[in-house]
Amino acid sequence: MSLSLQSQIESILFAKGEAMSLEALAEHTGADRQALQDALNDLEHTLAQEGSERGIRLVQTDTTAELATAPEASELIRSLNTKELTKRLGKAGLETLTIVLYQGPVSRRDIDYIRGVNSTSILRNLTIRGLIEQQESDDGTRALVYQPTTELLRHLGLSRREDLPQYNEIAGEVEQFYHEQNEPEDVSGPAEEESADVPSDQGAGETSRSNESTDSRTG
Amino acid sequence: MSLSLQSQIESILFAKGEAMSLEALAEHTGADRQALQDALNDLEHTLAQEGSERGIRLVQTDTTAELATAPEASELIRSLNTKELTKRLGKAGLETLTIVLYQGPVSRRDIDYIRGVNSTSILRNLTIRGLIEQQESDDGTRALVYQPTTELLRHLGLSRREDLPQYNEIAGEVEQFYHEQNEPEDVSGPAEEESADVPSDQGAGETSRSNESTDSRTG
Amino acid sequence: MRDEVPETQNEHRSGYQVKTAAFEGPLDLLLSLIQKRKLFISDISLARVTDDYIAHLKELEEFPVADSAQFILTSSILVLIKSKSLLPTLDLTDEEEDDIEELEARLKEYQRIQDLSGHISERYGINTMASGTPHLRKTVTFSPTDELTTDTLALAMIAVLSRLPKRQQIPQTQVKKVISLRETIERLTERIQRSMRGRFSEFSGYERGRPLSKEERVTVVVSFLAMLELVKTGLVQVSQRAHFDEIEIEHRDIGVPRYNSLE
Repeated sequence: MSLSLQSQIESILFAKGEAMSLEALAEHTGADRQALQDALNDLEHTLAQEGSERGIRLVQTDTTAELATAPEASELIRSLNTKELTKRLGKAGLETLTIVLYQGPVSRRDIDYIRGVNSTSILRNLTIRGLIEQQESDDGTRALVYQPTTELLRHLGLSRREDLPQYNEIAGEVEQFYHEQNEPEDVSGPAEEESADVPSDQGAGETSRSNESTDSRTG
Repeated sequence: MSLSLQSQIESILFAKGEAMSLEALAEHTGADRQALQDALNDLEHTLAQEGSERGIRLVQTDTTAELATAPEASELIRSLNTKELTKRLGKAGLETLTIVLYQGPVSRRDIDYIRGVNSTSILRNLTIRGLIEQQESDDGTRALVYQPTTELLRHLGLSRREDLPQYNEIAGEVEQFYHEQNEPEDVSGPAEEESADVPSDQGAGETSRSNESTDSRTG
Repeated sequence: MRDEVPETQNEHRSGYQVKTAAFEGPLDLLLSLIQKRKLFISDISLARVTDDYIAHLKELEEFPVADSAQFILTSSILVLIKSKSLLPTLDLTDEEEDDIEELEARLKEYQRIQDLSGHISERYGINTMASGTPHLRKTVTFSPTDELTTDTLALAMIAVLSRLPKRQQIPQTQVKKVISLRETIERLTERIQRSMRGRFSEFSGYERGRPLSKEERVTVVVSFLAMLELVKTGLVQVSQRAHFDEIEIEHRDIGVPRYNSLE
């Protein structure tokens, strides 16, 4: 067997037929994380090379990767009628996805703060639709944060969220906005405490539900 | 759209995921048979080019074409298959399985709704492992629903699922959850355009809040 | 700085209407009010849309209570801004200044998200990239693991149940009591009409110098809003001898000076 790492990844992702975690990819290929990431980037470029664009593309998030048809083929694929139609987004969904895409990983608290309303139910809805997913923050706090999924990127016709317009210009400024806020206001009212809400997490963990009182910041 | 014919074919075969007749390919791409055959041969060469072999290959017969994993990857795919069958179910797998046990027959939509996340991939794995099976609902809707397999029940030493621990309490609690969600005043607040995702809700459609313009000024 | 007040009033007279569309929250509402007037986000534009905002507030009784609390809290900051624009010499505490700055910053950020969301709605579902199909083993093989015991499964089910979203339990009556603007206006009107004269402190519970709890603060703010509302509709006239002095409220029949009379 003499397939390059990027071709091995291509085989695995093709066989899997859905998004796969980078963790599982590393495990199956035996590659370390850096080599894996390099190979993924190579694969992405190979498939999207200008002038010889392939019919399939790689879609990546920070934690998962998936193969999908090329965005240029969307019309053609639609005529196949094999894939379900994209469901419409409401205003709340659109805003929330925008925040998760441009600023994720982001906590519900931060999303609430930006939108000025409780986002619990819209986040749940988008999670059920597979457009975003919740995971533990890797910054050591184990806080729960939301991330875009490859499914969301596929609906947008993007290989990675960095390809979104204004992405790079925005990313830096946002940090600043959060850091200026000493203490994000919790607009959530009595909703679930985040810590219990990770269904995909393997650890058991007690569900604690504390009623946070609405933090009223009157003028 | 400016994909080459060979890339268009690649897209279609990838999305379809199974062998396709050359006839159907010609129809979807609008290419004549000779052009189609040339493009298929080009695609085959692109994918198998010596020195830069890809992870997927084109497999052709006289009348059909199909994408498949590269033969060099067969070892890799075999171990992937084994892993899928032997890896631990984990929290997400156990939770999904348990919902099927306690609530089955139950649709994916309902499972997603109860868990608050998308369960497509987990359901697929549980099915391959022979723990659950999909069938048409016998309530006349022909909707697809999941049931525990008899092997699973036997493995758990259950002659009927009512023997599951706390069966009645748990079933009752889930019932109540559905009931509450379907009352008009639910937890969702004003984010109603997403309400199409409530399992028992059949109509899609946007709920418009029609508080008409009110000139509220007295006087 | 231009004089904002007369223009605001003109718009009242011309019957400026605010649509109660499905606003996502106070920031959404505020932003749309500002954009409707083609203004930039600033303390000046906020002062100008305060009245429109308050018109909405009156319909809050029909909103879900969880959100209405947020609408009210934002209104209290708007009232500060409005008061400051009416009484330029009014001293705001550092905390109040911070609240105003924060509201502006949040609005700007929210506006940016709304702008960016244009990129998303433009693309979403247009050039969709289709997913593949699993090509792994398709034959079913019964493959249990040692996790499969009825006890483990029952525990998993309990974990699922504990995460089901619960109905929001908000002490509705309490929140409503504190924040009902309409009620406060009625109370005020009645009281003033009865006595022809009143003091702000009498119905708001406000005493200068005494620290207020958050709930009391909302009451004071709502009372102040209600008073402004009555001034605006010409029902009362208010006067204040010096800054921070008691505000005297007087019932009157014909509308002459309006906001200006606050000073």
